[in-house]
Amino acid sequence: MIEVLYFAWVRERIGLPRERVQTTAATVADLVAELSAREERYALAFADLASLRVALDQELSSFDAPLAGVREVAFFPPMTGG
Amino acid sequence: MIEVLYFAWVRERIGLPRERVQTTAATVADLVAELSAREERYALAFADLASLRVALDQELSSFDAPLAGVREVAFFPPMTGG
Amino acid sequence: MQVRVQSAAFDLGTESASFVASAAGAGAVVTFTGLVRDNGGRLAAMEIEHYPGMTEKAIAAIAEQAMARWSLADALVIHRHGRLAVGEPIMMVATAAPHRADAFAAAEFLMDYLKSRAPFWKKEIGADGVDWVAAKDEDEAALKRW
Amino acid sequence: MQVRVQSAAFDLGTESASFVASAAGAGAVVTFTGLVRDNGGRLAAMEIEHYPGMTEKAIAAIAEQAMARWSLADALVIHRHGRLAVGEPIMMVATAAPHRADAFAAAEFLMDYLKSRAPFWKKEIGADGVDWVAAKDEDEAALKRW
Repeated sequence: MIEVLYFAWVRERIGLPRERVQTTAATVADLVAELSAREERYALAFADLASLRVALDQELSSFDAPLAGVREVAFFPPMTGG
Repeated sequence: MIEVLYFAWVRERIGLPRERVQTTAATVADLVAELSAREERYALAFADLASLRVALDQELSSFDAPLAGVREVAFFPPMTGG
Repeated sequence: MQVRVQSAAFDLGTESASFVASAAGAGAVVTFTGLVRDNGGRLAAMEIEHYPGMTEKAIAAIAEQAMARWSLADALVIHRHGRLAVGEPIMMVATAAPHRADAFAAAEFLMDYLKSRAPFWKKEIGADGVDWVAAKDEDEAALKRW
Repeated sequence: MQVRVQSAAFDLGTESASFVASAAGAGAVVTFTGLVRDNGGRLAAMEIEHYPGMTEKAIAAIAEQAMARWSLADALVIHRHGRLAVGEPIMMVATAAPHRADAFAAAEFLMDYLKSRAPFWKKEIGADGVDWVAAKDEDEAALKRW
């Protein structure tokens, strides 16, 4: 089980701030493919990966990173702090 | 008659903050030569022109600038504001 | 080094005064404050979402990098989240250093990293509707100078 | 644009707060404050001489250049003269702009010019004696970037 978090317009498109996901995905990209296959709203949220960022256990990472040992995955658009 | 002002260590070496000077000097350099010829303390203060700056009527200028029409000349070391 | 992530408003004057008081011995203090701009009267409010947990960690890591890279006596980062009215302060950074070049460079570095690497997302609530602020290419490009 | 040359102390907190309050609409405010450093405990006080009349004109000219060169909502320069104790503020600049790059650049420009082009001379009164502070080559060199 992995905790998946969504922020900003990703959260709005998917309609959830977080959920627990049962998955055997090896990488972030595999997880994205699994979620996108679930429902249209996921497919829409993940349509353009170039406009998304991912954090694994609260550290910025990349879509080809392995998920082994990861407890928390977060998807969000590029950050706009400051 | 010209008003001549001295600041920082130039003032300390000459021993005066300001004085009125009767001069027919054509340029700042001519005025420096006149003053230096007066007394040792002036000669000492003006010994190294590279370590001095000059302002004419409160605008930074240079030693070869003409004095025609100038009412106030100030001599001082490089500024250390901020 | 102090990092605060909060929804409460803060006062630049109060924060600056206490930062300077604690930075005794430093010759140079730089502060940056970001305020909600009214965008020509079209903005009603700003809403800032963040990623609790990651936000504090990311900012602390950025501030530690700044402390390691420049000769700083102290650094402060305050960043708000939640709903903010036009004119309110969004965030501030402060740096104290023996020399001005370090204080300026570290403050600009902190700002550049907070813009693009701290997990905040701004939403503008305006007369023309509600919109997530898009990240700017120039903000990403600004990171390249460090 | 405000320029103040004074012997009286000023408070960074109070000045920052009122500057921000008057810079409504600006998104970015940068402040720089210079403090009397204790130089490892060897400094007792600092004495700052200036050229009344020229000082105000030179600073106003520098600030006008900054206003013309960057997109600024406002700028403030305060510079003290007379005898200052260790830890006291010597001077401050503040800039307000729509964007942070302009606010930072203008504040650094103002500092670089105040260092070498405003008629102030600092004297350090310390345990080892009394000395005029020498101008630094790096401060003169800093002007070349503008």
